[in-house]
Amino acid sequence: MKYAYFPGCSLKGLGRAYEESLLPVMKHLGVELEELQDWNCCGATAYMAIDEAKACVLAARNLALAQAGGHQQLLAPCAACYLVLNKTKHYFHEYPAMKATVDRALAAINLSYDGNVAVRFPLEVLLTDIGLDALKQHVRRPLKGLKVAPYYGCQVVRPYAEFDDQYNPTSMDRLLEVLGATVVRFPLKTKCCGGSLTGTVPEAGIRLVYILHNEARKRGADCLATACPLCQFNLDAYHSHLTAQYGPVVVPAVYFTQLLGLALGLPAEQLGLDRAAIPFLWRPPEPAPPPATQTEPMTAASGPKYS
Amino acid sequence: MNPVVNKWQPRIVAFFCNWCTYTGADLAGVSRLKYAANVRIVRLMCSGRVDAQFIVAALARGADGVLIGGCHPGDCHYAEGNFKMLRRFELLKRMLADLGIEPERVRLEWISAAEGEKVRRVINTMTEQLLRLGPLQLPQRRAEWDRELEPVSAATPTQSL
Amino acid sequence: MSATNSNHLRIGFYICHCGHNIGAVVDCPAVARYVEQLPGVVLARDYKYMCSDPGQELIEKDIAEFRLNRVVVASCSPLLHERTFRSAIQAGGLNPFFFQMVNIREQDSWVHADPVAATEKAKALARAAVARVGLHCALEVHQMPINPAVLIVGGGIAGINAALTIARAGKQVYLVEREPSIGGHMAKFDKTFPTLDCAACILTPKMSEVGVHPNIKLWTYSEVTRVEGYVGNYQVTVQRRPRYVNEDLCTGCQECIAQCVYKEPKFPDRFNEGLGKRKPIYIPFPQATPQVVVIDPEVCLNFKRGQLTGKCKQTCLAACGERQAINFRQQSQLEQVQVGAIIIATGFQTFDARRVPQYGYGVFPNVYTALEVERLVNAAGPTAGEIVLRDGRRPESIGVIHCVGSRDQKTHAWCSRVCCMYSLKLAHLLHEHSGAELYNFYIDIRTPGKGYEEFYDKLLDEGVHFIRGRVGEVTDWAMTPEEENKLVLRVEDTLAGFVRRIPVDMVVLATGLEPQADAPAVRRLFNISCGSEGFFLERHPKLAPVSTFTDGVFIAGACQGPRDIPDTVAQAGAAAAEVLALIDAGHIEQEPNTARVIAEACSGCKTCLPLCPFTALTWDEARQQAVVNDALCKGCGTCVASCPSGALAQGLFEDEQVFAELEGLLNDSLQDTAP
Amino acid sequence: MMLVTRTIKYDADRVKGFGREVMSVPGCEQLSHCIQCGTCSGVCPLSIYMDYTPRQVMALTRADFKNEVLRSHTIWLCASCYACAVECPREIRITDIMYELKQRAIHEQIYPRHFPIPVLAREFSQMVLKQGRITELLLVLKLFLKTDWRGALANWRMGWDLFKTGRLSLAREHIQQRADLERMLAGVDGNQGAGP
Repeated sequence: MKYAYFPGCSLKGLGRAYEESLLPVMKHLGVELEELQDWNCCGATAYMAIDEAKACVLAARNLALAQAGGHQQLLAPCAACYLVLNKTKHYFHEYPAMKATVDRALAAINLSYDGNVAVRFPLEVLLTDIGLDALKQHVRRPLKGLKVAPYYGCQVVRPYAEFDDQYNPTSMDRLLEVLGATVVRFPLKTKCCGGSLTGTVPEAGIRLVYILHNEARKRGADCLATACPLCQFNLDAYHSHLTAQYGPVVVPAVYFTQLLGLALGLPAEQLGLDRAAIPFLWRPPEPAPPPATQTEPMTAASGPKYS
Repeated sequence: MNPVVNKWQPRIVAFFCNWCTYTGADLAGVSRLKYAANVRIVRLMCSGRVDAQFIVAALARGADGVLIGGCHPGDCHYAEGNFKMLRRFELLKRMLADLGIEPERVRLEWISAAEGEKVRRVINTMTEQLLRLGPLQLPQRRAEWDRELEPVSAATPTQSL
Repeated sequence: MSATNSNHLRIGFYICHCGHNIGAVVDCPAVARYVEQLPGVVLARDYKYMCSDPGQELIEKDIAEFRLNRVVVASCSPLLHERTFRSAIQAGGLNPFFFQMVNIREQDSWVHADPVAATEKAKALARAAVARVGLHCALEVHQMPINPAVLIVGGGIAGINAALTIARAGKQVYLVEREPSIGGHMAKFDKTFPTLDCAACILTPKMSEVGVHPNIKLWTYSEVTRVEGYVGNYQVTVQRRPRYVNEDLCTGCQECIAQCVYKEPKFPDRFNEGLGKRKPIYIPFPQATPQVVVIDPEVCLNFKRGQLTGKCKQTCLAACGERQAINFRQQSQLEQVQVGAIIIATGFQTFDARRVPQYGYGVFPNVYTALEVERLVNAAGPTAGEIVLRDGRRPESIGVIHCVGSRDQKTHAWCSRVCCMYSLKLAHLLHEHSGAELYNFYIDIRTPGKGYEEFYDKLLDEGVHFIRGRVGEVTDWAMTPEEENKLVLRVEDTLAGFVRRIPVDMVVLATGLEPQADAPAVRRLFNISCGSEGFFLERHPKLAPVSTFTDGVFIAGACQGPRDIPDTVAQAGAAAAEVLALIDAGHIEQEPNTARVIAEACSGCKTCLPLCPFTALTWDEARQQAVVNDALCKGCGTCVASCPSGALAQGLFEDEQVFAELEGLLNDSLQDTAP
Repeated sequence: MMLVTRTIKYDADRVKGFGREVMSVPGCEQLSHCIQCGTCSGVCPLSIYMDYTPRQVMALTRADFKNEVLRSHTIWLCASCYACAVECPREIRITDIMYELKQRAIHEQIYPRHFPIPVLAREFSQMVLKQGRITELLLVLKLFLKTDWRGALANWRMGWDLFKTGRLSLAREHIQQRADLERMLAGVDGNQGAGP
């Protein structure tokens, strides 16, 4: 399996732990990712607010680059990139005027896009292209005893995702169950993390983060599993703000790819787990039959106790 | 585009069955849906009544396209008249193709009494298609053929289609 | 062509303005002026309303004064007024078929915005009719006898009412119901709005009357499987499913139920929306008609996967004793009947609340559908009318969410029409039975009915809260201590202008009405149409609301669209009246559009014989030619179009007439000479 | 003393045609079908902070109250979570309408000075335009400089965390073909839908 890979700006910056866990996991599963040559920022939500046409053209350049590289599939692990690339695709097909604008702009730099490159999300690839049954064969160290609150955030499933239900997505739930974790019922799984409002309007944005943390704690989760660099950042980096306003924050936020890596038996230090401000110290128990080539530095099976 | 070509409007003759498509066209009217004024509808009791001669006659008299509308398969008021039309239609299409008439000019659509919107869509798309294809001009072409055949026709008088 | 014999023709042409309907788009006087100079036309008039009495009289007068022998009227669809004008022409002393109608409203002025194009089209259509009408022949209407028996499909309040009306008029009625008892949805309701009379109290007498009426043959647990024939003469096949109890022998004593090896009811009770339990042998509800028990082979110990095993002690047999009503070997049975007309009253089903996942039906036990609540508040229901929730609690606060599955592009775009009123009714009943605080969440309150607005006012006075806002979600996560262990509704109170979170113990979803799941199959069976939303299509939304496009098949009640009980009963009455009018006429007039064989042209190739689905074409051995049986021919013309020798012709649609129509449509050379 | 304000709106307060103009933009067509049910506000996580609820913004837009809408905080508080668009019973793409309104407000420069959200959007787009990619630290620094420099100080703790965990990088991200971007976007008519 081979995909063009569009990391996006966040996976090179604040969300680098996502990339650091995604790449080895995919490699381990035999998925080949080829980073798009000279990709540019997708434009994200901010650019849409300035100029929709330009935003679409910017995003379309990446789709055109993928097409030029002979790719049919473009993997976009960042939720915002995934949404913007998909939205561009939809606009391209829905509005002839927008298609004309994009065609013209791309022609100026000798690129073209015929509307065919599929934009894919890692969860979708794992569940539909690889399949849970196949994944199960790869699980070396099941996440036994780990209670996870699956947190999808907004833009993974809304409004364009076709691989999961918009109201009650379950792809991450099913993945985590295969990995051996206990999935807690988390009714806030698709609620907003505050996005960039945590920085721009903290009284509103940080309260949204608090609500997520509070509910995860009440449901007894050991960690929140995220699929978006901005969600993970908001849930993790604002812990001192949250502590000051609402009391201590205890539920670490990790990328689902990090949990997947642990379950596949990849070394913890290679999954970017040390990049979180709220430490996630839990490690899966050692597998029973001993291919004990690697020993974990952390004490196993003694995860933090939460109340 | 050539302004003269732009001004030309195709003429479509539509044979609609009384129970489904003609009623669907009435519904389009009641719903005030707007569509191209290029179509002239002939009411028949069933699409099964559409004689191949009717289609050829319409083209021969200057129609640029012919649309046949019947009930959806299984819905025919007379059980299976629409299937009979379908059989005839397949044969006719091949014949028209042999005569050099583009297949898009003759179209068969299943449109129910509830599908006013489909009446609108089909007529509009067919009008656009015919605009792209340009005029058929069968009467003029026939006149030309007649002229070519004039020496022969001295012996055998040509008959109209 | 058409002009060849135009010398003797005296055609009168009339174009109708239909107020502004046609006149605002089509230049009617110009069309009249244009037609006036066509060959054979002796006069052309435009008039405001041709279908009005003065309009018709105008035609009658002109026929006499100008010795007209053909008439063309350009107005609305022939499906609407062809009969009207034929009568006028007949009154003027002409054969009614010396007439052609031009549709310039539904198929011209209403669908085109450009007056020039619309007027040109009207001219072409008029030209075609003028060309055609010259070739019309004098025809006679045939009369066919009609079978006075009537089939009614569906035993809800619509079917019951129609059946009683027709039976009281002395006609034989066959009433077919799928469930083991008639009564339909209404039998499940507790009270009816706005009068709050008990549904059972007003329905039960009618159900009993159906059960005992000598003119009604009631087949419950049965379905129509085949319909053949045509208006006046339908052959219908009804399949009767085995209930494993002989209806004629069962007295309804229900001792078998008491003696069943299952001491306690164990299986979900459909009639109670799964809220109660029943045994494998049961009677659907106390007032069921007929009062005959049913055995469910899916759960009865005597069956396994529907197959008889005889593994049970069969205590029911002993309980029934010498009545011997129980028969485990009963088989499905087919009944054949002949009827002249059919009324379809198959009703509706309620929207599946699981399709709106944000309201948590099926996830949170205390989220109910409205139909479940009907059973919950019913004294004969599973809780004897006590408001006890699935988790055993008694609610202190209840939220009723309107428009679930209605007015929503993602589910059903239509307003289900009854939900506002039944929500008010349930709010009233829940309040009365539990004393709980009631919240109604609505988009718009729609109470257009006699006494409906007054009922709304009564609810306001009772202190029920009305919050105008569509609920965003029903959830179980708490923000405040008072929200703990509650269902929380997040909603914009649009009239107050802010968002609220409202904790309640119970949520009622006012699910909308939708077509029955098998409506498409039923539609095919009876050869009628469905609208795009799936309800059965009436012949005309205003003027023929209970007729269909198939003569002799009528529709009544919610199978045609959401409606409440008073409207359903009124429609059932209307359908019954239509049927009686049809039957009492004694015969049916048949359009003279049947096929005929032109004997001298028939080569005897037999191509046409297998084409006729009505077996109207037969082979005359003696003459070696095809023959048309006029009584069987339905007038589709399929054989006519297929005859390789041109030896078949169809009344009203003769080949020459169609050719003339095409010539007229397309020959616009006359355009240049038009003023 | 009680301060009172008049809230009546005169017809002169409308900018006639504004609603139609917005509804002609791709993605915003469905607005004409709004039935004011309030589902958007009911599901919006930020509606509780807004001066007008999303439903009210829909009503104001449709009724041509351009100044009220473009000056509202609501459009800037939208976090683009698309909950409203997914839930709307009339399939109105409310999020896209919010984008359209933001574009117009930025284009006409009618938003509160030092209001960080439009500044962030502008800085973001300029950085993308120049570099092709975003360097998050630089973006945040610029934002604080242009809106509230004290905010930077209040967030020192977070900065330290990020630095410590290796997530802050000062290396400036950019693409190689920077000239391409300019050429590509030169032909794109910015703010196609925006009015004068």
